Amino acid sequence: MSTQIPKQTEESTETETEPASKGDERRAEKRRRAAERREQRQEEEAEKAAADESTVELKVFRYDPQVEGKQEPRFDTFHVPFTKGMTVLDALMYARDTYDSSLTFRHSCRQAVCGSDAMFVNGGQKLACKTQISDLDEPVRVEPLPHAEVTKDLVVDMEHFYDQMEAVEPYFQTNEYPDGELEEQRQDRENREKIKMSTRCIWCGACMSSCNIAAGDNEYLGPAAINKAYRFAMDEREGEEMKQKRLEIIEQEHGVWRCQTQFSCTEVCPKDIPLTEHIQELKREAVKNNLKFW
Amino acid sequence: MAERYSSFQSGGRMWFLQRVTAVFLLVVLAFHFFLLHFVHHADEVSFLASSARMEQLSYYSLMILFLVTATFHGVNGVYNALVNQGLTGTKRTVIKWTLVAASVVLIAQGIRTANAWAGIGLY
Amino acid sequence: MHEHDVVVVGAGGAGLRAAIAAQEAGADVAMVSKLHPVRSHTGAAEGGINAALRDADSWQDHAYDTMKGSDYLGDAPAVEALCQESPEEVIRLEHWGMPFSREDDGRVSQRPFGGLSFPRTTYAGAETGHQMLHTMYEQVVKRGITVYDEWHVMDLAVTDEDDPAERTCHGVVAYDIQSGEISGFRAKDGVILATGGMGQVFDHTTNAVANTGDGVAMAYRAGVPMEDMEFIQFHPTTLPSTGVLISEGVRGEGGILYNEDGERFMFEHGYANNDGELASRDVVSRAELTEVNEGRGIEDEYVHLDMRHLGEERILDRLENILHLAEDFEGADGLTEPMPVKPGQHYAMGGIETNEFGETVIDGLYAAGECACASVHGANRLGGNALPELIVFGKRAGRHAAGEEMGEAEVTTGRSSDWEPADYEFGVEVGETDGSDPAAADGGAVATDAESVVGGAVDRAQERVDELLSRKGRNHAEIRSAVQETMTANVNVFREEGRLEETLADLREAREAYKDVAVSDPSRTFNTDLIHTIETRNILDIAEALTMGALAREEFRGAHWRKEHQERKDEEWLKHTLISWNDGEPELWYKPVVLEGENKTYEPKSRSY
Amino acid sequence: MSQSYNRGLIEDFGRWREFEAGMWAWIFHKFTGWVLIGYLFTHIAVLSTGIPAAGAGEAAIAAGTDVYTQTIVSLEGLLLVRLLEVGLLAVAVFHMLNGTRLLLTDLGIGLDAQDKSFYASLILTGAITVASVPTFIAGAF
Ligand SMILES: Cc1cc2nc3c(=O)[nH]c(=O)nc-3n(C[C@H](O)[C@H](O)[C@H](O)COP(=O)(O)OP(=O)(O)OC[C@H]3O[C@@H](n4cnc5c(N)ncnc54)[C@H](O)[C@@H]3O)c2cc1C
Ligand code: HEM
Ligand code: SF4
Ligand code: F3S
Ligand code: FES
Repeated sequence: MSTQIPKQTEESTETETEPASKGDERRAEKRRRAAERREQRQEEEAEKAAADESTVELKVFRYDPQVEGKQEPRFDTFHVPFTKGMTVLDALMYARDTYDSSLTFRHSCRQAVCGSDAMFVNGGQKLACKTQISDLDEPVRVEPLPHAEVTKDLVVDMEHFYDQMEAVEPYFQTNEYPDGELEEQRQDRENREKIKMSTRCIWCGACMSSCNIAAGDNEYLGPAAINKAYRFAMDEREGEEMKQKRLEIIEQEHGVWRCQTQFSCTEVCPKDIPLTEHIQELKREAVKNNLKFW
Repeated sequence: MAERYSSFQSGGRMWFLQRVTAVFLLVVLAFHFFLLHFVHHADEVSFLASSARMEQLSYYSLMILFLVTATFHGVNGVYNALVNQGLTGTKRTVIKWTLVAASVVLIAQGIRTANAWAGIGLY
Repeated sequence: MHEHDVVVVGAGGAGLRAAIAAQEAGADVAMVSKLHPVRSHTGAAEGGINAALRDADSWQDHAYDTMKGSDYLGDAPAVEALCQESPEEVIRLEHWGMPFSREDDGRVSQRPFGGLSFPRTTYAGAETGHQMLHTMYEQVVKRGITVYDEWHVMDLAVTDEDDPAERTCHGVVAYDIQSGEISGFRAKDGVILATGGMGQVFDHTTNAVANTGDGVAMAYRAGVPMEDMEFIQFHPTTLPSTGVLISEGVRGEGGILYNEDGERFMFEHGYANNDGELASRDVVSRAELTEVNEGRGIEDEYVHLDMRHLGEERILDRLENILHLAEDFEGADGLTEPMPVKPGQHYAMGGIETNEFGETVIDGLYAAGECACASVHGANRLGGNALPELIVFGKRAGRHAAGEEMGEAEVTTGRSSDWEPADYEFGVEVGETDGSDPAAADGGAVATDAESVVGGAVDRAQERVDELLSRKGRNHAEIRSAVQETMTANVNVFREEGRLEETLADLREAREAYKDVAVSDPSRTFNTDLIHTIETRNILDIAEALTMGALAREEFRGAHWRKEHQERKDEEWLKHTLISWNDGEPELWYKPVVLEGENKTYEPKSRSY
Repeated sequence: MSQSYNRGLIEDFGRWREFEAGMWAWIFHKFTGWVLIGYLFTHIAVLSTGIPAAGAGEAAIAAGTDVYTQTIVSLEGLLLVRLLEVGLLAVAVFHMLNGTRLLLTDLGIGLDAQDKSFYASLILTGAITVASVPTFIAGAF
């Protein structure tokens, strides 16, 4: 019968029926304390509100090619009540759900893994869900990613970015599998450590948007795609032959040589991937490789 | 071997040469500045002094090399910058050859000047 | 109209695996997903993938653990398939280049996880799902499988025979978010639903904003029964302010839970004397809430999860991203202070009723992944068992849909011989309020030949969208949050009859309100207002089915706790709850659990840890 | 990548305010590089006066009245030229220092300190320039 832990069941029923139980007393006491805290907080908040600090001013870029009045880009201002721990995404969602349901932006995971919500916040490429309002100067200016076509409001067309990502053959390739069906390939820890950071990319496009070279040369692979190539080129499971091929890919006309070490990509990457370092390492690998033939 | 060579593109080679010339220039440009502004002051320049230096073969060849590398480095740098800003197609080809021509003129003129000082008849 | 052999709806782990499998079996496959594949919530999974890879381990042990974890509500053929095929699928991922964490000898690492008798959870740092999702998407790119991304599937194109078991699914209707265009997707061999979780039914959840259970709701309305909807897993360690998950890996590596008095309550208050923090999730979640309810919680809300004693090196090596999460989303530094955690909605054990090949009762309609219920998780899912489910059942559904011969299924779907009607009276009216509103309704199709079934579905979807866009009315957001609030308040970890009934009444009210819903953004371009409005309807249907199940099941099993019924009642309740939509008049019924597996018959035992 | 729709404010030069160290370094390096190559052309042009000078005869050269010497001396006599030369020095020094920074970057050295090394290049350039002003100006008055 009982698969449950008797103690817990007993106690929880007890607390409901016998108000004088120890747990209940403590709870009541804590409620009181919590209530006091809340009161205090409310007072503080009221004070703040009086000082006009409890709301955040958001200036959000608006544009819609189809809706009259929005065809000419403009900035809308929203005042959002500030709560502790509020992120730019929270503020945007609040503004959308409370003031203007046509406010459009991509978002999904709210935890910096889906890469949907890279935006230009106060002049920097940021993931909205990972950017605390309290770290920003007001008014908070939110714009779509620069150097990308705006679809609507904060949504940009990511197709080009995806094309670049897919141009580097972003999939594992090797001919050297272990014999057994159920045998994994061996990889030493060091090698896995080496590629670790490069595997963290969430395709948010922040890096690409921040890079002036990518802005000027539309065909430049861009930091994210080069990083993707790095992830495979440095993975020793792929073997030497493949590495050769990978280097050829990144060495193309619009590949690594385009990078001018601006470091903006590294600066903005929300996953802290050392992009410039990876690009530079690939350049060196390529030169080393070529020196063999020169 | 032809196929193997396809594994590198001039992009990589030019990039590399830009760095190699930079290293060379770093030393020589420092030397050049030091010599002509600190050891000999700017207001003391004269044809005689220039020509005295140029008559030494080592100095002469260093300067020619300096000229060639600086021209390559500078012109290649300019070309790269333009290409990075999205210069393509015919425009690109035209600019490329214009730059090459300018480089040739610059180097030729530089050599003639050096020859004039060094007392070599070719100028 | 687009035409393909197999149409996969959803591009998370399950969808990607299904597409690859179907393509390898020779089908022309298209994936239709409202998010770009790499944005799917599979990417959020942190902890790992269970697979019996080592000699000292066996799939039989894994199956036993899974059954025990499920509180004997898993169906043995599905559970055994999961455990038997998980190892080869994990190795396949490795062969596809997935960057697993490694041992000194270069083999993939495994770690202990709650409820497992062997450390068999393979992982890639604390970002296993991210690596798995990207690895599989890479394979999709490699194979050149067609992906329609940012296409929101609105409805299934199903024939309208009276008996769902006689219906056929011919495709889906999707709305191109980018252009506002509605298109039919004809699927010659099958439609595979892989739309993931339904966390948005609650307001404190680890799930993504996009996890609105669309596939579940679509299949439900098309006539597929919903199975075991009441079983919702609440994860014991989520950050209080956002619901962001702190992986079980932290406890797997040795993290400890403390209450306000600094007591290690899992032991000191006897919740799980053997396994402590590593007890099954439902046990730990209830333990935490009991601590809070009894006044030993911090700020009356949460408890502490401490990993400082693991040492900086180990934390950085294995749990680095936990540090980032705690800091970015809660402002806590896991290296120097304990992290605040509380239970949050995490996973839906129930969903679209399928057999062990992913087939639903409707011909040509499959489901795999979190939206499906095969059922492998029964009343409670073990950590690290969902990711293998994606790859095992994704593959199976893909192959089956592409026409591969896979034998006779042992798990039945629909009302086969041993179903049992329920005589539960809900105090509140449930189901469709009034089918006349084209914006709110989306009933069955009227044709039988494939072309016109899809065409008809497209027309209805178009009508619905036009109506939503053109009329005036209220915004969906308030309705959505009303649903989320009542669900979180009443259908949470602790459930009581009265409050469940209240919830049904609240949901009824929300349904009424939804009849006036309208979209205020008139744009055809990226109209998220419209998409969210459509999703809200799905949330409503699911919330209702879930609450109905919770009311009906008068026992305490796995994740489902009932105040009035404090024990597991095996004589009466070793059966699945099913809810059929019946064109707007939901009906509850039951079918028995299959405990006889190929390996053995699983005898219900007490589930103590 | 948007070529078709110009977002004004966001993509124009107004963005300089938001640039970080690496971007400034890139811009300065570009600018100084162009100045240097420009100077190289003018420099050779000026020096070319040595060619007619060489043809003009020993005497003029010995007396320092040849075209070349005259040109240089008169140019060096101008304060403006002296000031431009200081500017050139600054430009060259920055390009050299930042060039060194870039070369190290290419070797994978000091990537984490890329912003600091840029600031260091700036400061050093300033220091060297200021320190050499007396030498450069000497004799101009
Ligand atoms: C934070 C977190 C951590 C977890 N950790 C683990 C773990 O460590 N181990 C483990 O085994 N499990 C874990 N799980 C559970 C597991 O990750 C999920 O159950 C699983 O990823 C679900 O995968 P899926 O493919 O079914 O759905 P998802 O990955 O959610 O994908 C759903 C797909 O469907 C698409 N979609 C949805 N609706 C529509 C529509 N209407 N039209 C078109 N497309 C649609 C979406 O775009 C998306 O592509 C975790 C879950 C969470 C939330
Ligand atoms: C003294 C040592 C020098 C060093 C160390 C140096 C270093 C460099 C380096 C590393 C680059 C490449 C930048 C890149 O591609 O990312 C570069 C570019 C350049 N250099 Fe130099 N350089 C030096 C001298 C010169 C000289 C003397 C000239 C002029 C003739 C010059 C003109 C240029 C130009 C025009 C560029 C291209 C700038 C651009 O990107 O627009 N450099 N330099
Ligand atoms: S490299 Fe970083 S910034 Fe670029 S797309 Fe990936 S995660 Fe985003
Ligand atoms: S910003 Fe661009 S120039 Fe290189 S270092 Fe990053 S890719
Ligand atoms: S919402 Fe997913 S990355 Fe921000």
